[in-house]
Amino acid sequence: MFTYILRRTLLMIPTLFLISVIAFAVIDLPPGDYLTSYVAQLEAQGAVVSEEQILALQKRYALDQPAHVRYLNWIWRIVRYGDFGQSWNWNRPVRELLAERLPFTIGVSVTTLVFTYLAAIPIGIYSAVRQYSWADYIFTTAGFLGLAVPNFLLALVLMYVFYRYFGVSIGGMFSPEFRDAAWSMAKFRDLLNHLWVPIIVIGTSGTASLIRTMRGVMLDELGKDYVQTARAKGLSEIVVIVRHAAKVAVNPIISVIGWTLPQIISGEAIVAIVLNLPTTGPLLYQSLLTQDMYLAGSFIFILSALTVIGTLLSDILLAWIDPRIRFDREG
Amino acid sequence: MKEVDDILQVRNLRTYFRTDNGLVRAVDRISLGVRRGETVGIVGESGCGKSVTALSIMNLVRPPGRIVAGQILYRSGDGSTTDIAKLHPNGRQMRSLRGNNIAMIFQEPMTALTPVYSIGDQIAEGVMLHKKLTRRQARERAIEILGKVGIPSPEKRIDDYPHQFSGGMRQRAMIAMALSCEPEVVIADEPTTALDVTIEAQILRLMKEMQSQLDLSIIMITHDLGVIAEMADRVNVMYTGKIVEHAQTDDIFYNPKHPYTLGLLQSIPTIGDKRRLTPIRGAVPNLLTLPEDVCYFAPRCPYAMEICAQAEPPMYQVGTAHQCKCWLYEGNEVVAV
Amino acid sequence: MTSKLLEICGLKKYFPIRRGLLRRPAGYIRAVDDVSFFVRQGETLGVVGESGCGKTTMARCVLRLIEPTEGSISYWNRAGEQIILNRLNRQELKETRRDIQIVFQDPFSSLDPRMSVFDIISEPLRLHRIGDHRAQAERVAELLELVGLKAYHMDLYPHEFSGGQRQRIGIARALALNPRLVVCDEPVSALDVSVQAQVINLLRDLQEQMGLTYMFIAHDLSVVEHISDRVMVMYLGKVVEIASSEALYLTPKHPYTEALLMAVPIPDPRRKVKRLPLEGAVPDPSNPPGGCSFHTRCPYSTKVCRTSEPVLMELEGEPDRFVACHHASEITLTGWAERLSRG
Amino acid sequence: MNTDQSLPTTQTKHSLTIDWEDVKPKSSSQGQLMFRRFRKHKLAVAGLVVLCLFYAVAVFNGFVATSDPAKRNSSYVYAPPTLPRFIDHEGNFHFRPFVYGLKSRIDPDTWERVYEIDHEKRHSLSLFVRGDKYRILGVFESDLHLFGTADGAPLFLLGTDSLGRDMYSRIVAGTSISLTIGLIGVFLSLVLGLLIGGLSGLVGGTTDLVIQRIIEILASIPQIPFWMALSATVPASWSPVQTYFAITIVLSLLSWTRVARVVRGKFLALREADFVMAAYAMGAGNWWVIIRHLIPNFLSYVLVTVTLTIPGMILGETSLSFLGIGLKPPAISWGILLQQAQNMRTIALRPWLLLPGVFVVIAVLAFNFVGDGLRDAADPYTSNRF
Repeated sequence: MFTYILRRTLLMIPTLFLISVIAFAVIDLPPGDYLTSYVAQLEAQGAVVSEEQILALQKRYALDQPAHVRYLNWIWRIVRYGDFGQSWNWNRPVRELLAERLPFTIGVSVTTLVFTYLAAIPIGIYSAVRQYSWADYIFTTAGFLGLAVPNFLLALVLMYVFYRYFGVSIGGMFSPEFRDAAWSMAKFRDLLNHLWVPIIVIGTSGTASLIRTMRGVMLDELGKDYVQTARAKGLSEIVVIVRHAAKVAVNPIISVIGWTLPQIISGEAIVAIVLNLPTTGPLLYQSLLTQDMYLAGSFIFILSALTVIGTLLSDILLAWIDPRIRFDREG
Repeated sequence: MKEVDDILQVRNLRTYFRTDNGLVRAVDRISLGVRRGETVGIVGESGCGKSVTALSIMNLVRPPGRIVAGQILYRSGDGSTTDIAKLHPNGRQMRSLRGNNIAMIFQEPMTALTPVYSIGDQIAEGVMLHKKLTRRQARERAIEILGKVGIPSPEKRIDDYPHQFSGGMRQRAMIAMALSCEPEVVIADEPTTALDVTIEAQILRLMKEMQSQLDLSIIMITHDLGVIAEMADRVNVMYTGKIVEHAQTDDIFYNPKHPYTLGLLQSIPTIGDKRRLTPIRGAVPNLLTLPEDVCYFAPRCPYAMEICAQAEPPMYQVGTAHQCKCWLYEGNEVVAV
Repeated sequence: MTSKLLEICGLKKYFPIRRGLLRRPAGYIRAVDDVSFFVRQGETLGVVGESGCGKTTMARCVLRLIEPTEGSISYWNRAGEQIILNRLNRQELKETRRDIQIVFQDPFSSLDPRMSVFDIISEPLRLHRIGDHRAQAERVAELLELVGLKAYHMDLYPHEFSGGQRQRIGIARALALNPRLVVCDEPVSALDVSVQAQVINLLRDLQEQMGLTYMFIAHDLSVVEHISDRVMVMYLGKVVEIASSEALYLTPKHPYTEALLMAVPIPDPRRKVKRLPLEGAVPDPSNPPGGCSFHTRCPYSTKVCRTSEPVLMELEGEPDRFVACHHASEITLTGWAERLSRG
Repeated sequence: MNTDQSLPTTQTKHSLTIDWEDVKPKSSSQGQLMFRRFRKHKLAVAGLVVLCLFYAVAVFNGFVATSDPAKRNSSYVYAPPTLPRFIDHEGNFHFRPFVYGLKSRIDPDTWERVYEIDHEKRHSLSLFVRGDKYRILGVFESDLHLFGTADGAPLFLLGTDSLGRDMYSRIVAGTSISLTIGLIGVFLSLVLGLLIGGLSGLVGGTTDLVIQRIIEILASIPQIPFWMALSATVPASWSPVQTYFAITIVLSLLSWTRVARVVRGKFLALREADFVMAAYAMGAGNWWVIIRHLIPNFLSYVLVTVTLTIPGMILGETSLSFLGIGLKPPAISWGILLQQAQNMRTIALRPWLLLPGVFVVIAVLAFNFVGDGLRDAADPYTSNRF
C-alpha cells in the first residue's frame, strides 16, 4: 500500500511538469511581448514608466532570454518564492488573486462532486434494479438531457425562470449586503442560499453521466454469480442489492473521479462566468480577454494540478476500500 | 414413484424465459423426487435446463425467466409441507427456507463469492440471519465449519478475501457457506466443473463426508457422467428442458433405455479403452426453434420413427424405479405425475 | 520405429512479475521450465497436466507464437533436413509454418467474427498465395466436406454455427495448407460430451487419411489417453513422465501420474474404488518448491526429494519411458488395472 | 467399459432423418447483424433521422432559410417570433398557413420598441418562393427558398436579433459551422487517436508506458479552461476560416485521447484473441493481422467512440463562441448566436434569443442516442443464441 502511494505520488511529478509546460505555453504563446503591452497599458492610463522599471521587469521575468530559460525562471519563482508572476491587469501579484479566488473554486467543486455522487449512486442503483420501469426511463431521459444541455445554457435558463416567475436574481455567491462582510453565521447561511444554483448547474452533466455509469456497472454486477449466492443464503433483496452488488459496483464509480473532477472544474469555470461567482473562472476569462497571461497561465496550471491531485486522492481512496486492489498493489 | 419419504418433490415444473427472440421453455414439465439422505443426480449437456431446474427449486429464477406452472413441495423435518413454486421469490417465507433448509453450491467458486467481503463475513452473514446468533458466535461457527471442510488454520484464514484463496479452497468455502446453517437439502450446480481433477476428487470426497455426517440430501447437477457414477444414488437425464430418463444409477449405466442416455455413454472416452467412440450425430438444438409436441431428440436419434416427429412421447415405466420418455417403449405403463 | 519430426531441448519460458516502485521484475513465473521431448512422425503425443502446468505456453513456444526464453526447437522438414525453428528469420518461418498448424480450444474466439467461413478457411491459402480465387473456393469446399460440413457453408459467418461446427471450421483452416504437424490445444474441452466424441473421431480419421502428426494437449486424462500413442505428463512447467499410453495407465511410474489417474472419476458406478485424492493444491509457479517440485504433495517423498531436483531419465529396460522421480525404480504405484481390480 | 449395450429394436424401420436445424444458406455478416440490432434501438434510429435532417440543412442552408441571414431590418429590431397559424383571429379556418404582420411603436415610458400583431395584414405562406440570393456549397447560386411568404413580406418565424436579422435564417445558417466543427475535429482526433493508440498497443513496452502517461495527463486537464486559454491565443486578426480551423485543432487536442484509449484497449484485447494467434500461426505478418483482423474488429468500437466524442466538441465550440473567445462574428454558429443571450435583462425581455440553444441540445441528444445505439449494436455474440 505504501509503495503504491509512493509510486503514484512520484508519477505525479512528470504529470505536473507537463502541465506546467502547457501552462507556460499559454503564457508565452500570444504574439508580442506582454511587457510592451503592459507598458502601453500603463501609459494609456497616464502613468510614466521609466527605463529602469522596464529593465527591472525584463530581468525579473527573464524576457530577454530564450523560451526554456524563461520557463525555468517562471517555474523556479513558483517553487522557490511562490511567485506566480504579476497580473498586469489588476496590477497585483497573481498569488494574491489566487489566494482570494481559489478557496471558492475548491469549495464549489468539492461540494458539487459530493452532490454528484450522493445523487448519482442511489439513482443509478435504483435504475438498475428497476430496469425498464417508468422511473428508469425518466432518469435515463433526464440523464441524456443533462448530458446534452450545455452548462451555461442551463444557468441562463435557470436565471431566466427565476427572474421571470419568482422575480429573484440568482447570480453571485452572496447577497450584496454580505459580499464584503466578515464571516458570520448569517453570511454562511446566505452562502448556502446561493450555492445550490451553481452546484445543480455544474453537477447536472456529471450526475447524468455518473448515473449512466452506475446503472451500467450495477446491471453487470447484478448479473454475477455472487449475487445469486447472496440470495441463496436467504438474504433479503435489499440486503443483497445494497450490501453485496452496490458495494462492489461503487468501486469503479469512485475510480471515475479521475474524469468527473476535470469535468466539474471545467464546468465550474464557465458557469461561474455566467452566474458571476467570485471564483477563478471569471478571472481566468477576463485575463484571457485582456491577454493578462501570467494570471491565465497560473490559473490553468493550478486548476490542472488540483485535478491531478484530486484524481490521486481518489485512487488512494479506492485502493483503501477495495481489498482486491489493496492486495494487488501491495508489492 | 414412492412419495412418502421424499423430502423434496418437483411435479410438472415449467420454467420459461420470455426473451426478445421468443419463448424459451428452459424447464418443461419435469418431475423428480429427492429422499432424505440420498444423492439425486441431474445430468445433461449445456443448455438442457439443469441449472434452471436448480434455480427454480431455490425460487431464484430471475426475469425474463419465471416458474409458470408446477409444484415444488418441500417437506421439512417437522412434517409440514411447503410449495416453493407458490411462494414469492423475495418473500419472508421463501427467504427463511433459502440457506437455512435448502442451500446451494455454485459452479464458479471464483465469481460466486462477493469479492469485497472476507470469507468469514460471508459465512457469518447467513448464520446470523437464520440462527439468530451474535456476530461473535457467528464467527465462531464460521471458523468451526471452515475447519470442518478442511481449510487449514481456519482461525487465520477466516479474515482472508476470496481472491486470496485458491480455486479448491474457494469451493471448500462455498461448501462451508452452504452447510453453515445445517440445511437438509443441498443443491450442487456443477460444483467441480471449474476445478482440476485432483481438486475435483478432493471436493467430491468432502461432499460425501459431509453428507454422511449431516444426513444431507444432495441434488448433484453435472454434465460429467463420471461424477454422477461416483456420487449419485439415482439419476435424472435431461435433454432440452425435459427429463428423458430416470433410474437407479446402476441402471442408467448398465441398462440405459433412452437412446440419448445410451448415446451419452458411448460418447465418453474411458481410460484403457481405445475403441472408436460412437458419438450422437448432430448438435443440441436451439430451444427457440423447436416445434412443440414432438420428441426433441428425434433428429439425432438412430432409432427415430415416424411417430417421434409427430407426437411427444409420455414417460413410460420401463423397470423397477426406471422411467423413460421414448416411443420405443410404447405399450409399457405410462407414469402419471 | 519411425523418425523424429520435432524435438524440443531445454525449452524455458519465464514471464517476469513486475513489482515495486520501478516495476522491475521481482521474480519470474516459470511457465515452462527446462522441458525436453520429441514427437515422432505420424504419432499422437498427448500432453496432460492441471491448469497452469505450462502446456499451452509450451505449445505456443513450439509454434513460435511466443518467443521461448531458452532452448531449441528442431523440426525435420519433408526433405529430412533438421531446422532449428527458433533460429529462423521471418521468411523462413513463414515457409515452415505451412507444415505446423494449430487448433484452438475456444471455438468462439478462434474464428474472426467478421469473416465468412470462406475467408477464414482460405486465409492461409491467400497468405501463401496459393491458387486463384476459384481454386481457393474449390479447396475450401473440399476441406469443408472433409471435416463433415457442407460446401455451401462457406458463405456463412461463424456466429451461425454451433460450437462443434465451429471447431470443425477451425480444423479445416488448420488443414488448408496440408500440414504435417497439428498442435491441438484442448480442442474438445469447450464442447458438449456428445459433440466432443464427434470431434475426437474426426481428428482420428483425418490423422489416418492424411498421415498427420498430432501434439494433443488436454487436461482430461481420459481424452488424452484415448487419442494418444504416447502421453507426456506435466507439472509446474516441468515434464514428470513420458510413456506410451498403455504403459502410462497400467504402470504409472511417477507419483503425480498415479495421482492424476486416481483422481479421474470413472463413469461406472460398480467400480467404486477407494480413491486417494491428492492433498493440497498446485504451488505458486512464481515460487516453486525446491528439489522435486511435486514433493509438497507427494505421499512418497523423502529427504532427497526436498533437496535435489530429479532429472527426466529414460528408464532402464524400458526404452521410450522417461520419468523424473528419484524413487521411480523403488516404489510400486497402483496403476489403472490395480485400481479397477480393487473394485 | 460397457459400450456394448444396445436398445431393443422394434419392428419399425429406424432410418428416419429429421432435419430441423441445419444451417440454412442465408448469410448475414457482422455488419448486417449490427444494422439489424441498431434498428431495434428506436431512439437511436430517431436520432439518426434527426442528424440526417440537420446535415441536409447544413448543406442546403440557403434553401431552407427564408432570408439572407446577414440581412438587417432596422424596422424590426428584436421582433418576437411570429408563428404560422391556420385559424385567424375571427376563428375562421384557412387551408393555407399564414402569419400576421407586426406593428411596432415606442413605449413612452421605457423608450423600448414594442411589437403588436397587426390583424389587418395577413401573409399566407407558400412553398418554393423566390427571395434573397444564396449559394449552395459556395458554388451553385439560387434564389429559391423552401418556403416563405407568398407576397414577399418579411417573415420572422423565430424572431429577430438586435440588428433585426431573422433568427430562423441565422440558426439555419449556423448549422453548417456548428455541426461541421465537430466532424472535422473528430476526424483529427480519429487520425491522432488511431495512430497513437495503435502505436501504443502495437509496440508496447516503454513506448506504451510513455503514451499512456501522456494520455492520462491530458485527460486530467480540465477541458474548458484549457480550450479557453488556447483559443484566446488565436490572433484576432485571423480570417474566419483560419479561426475555424484553429478552433477545430484546439478542440481535438484533448479529445483524441479518448479514441486512442479505445483503440489501444481493443488492440491489446484483440492481439491476444485466438483468431489473431491463428493468423500468426499461418504465417501472417503484423500488417496482415492489423489490416485483416484488428481494424475490421475494432472499427465499430471506434465508430461508437467517435459518435460520442462529437457532442462534446459541439458543446465546446458553443461554449467558447458564447464567451466570445471562439469563433467571432461575422461567422455564424449557434454559439455566436447565443452570445446575445449573455445579459440577464436581454433574456428576460427577449427569451427567443435562447432558441439556438434548443438546437444545440437536439443535435447533441441525437448524437448521444446514435452513439448509444451503435454501442449496443457493436457487440457481436450477444443475443444470437437463446
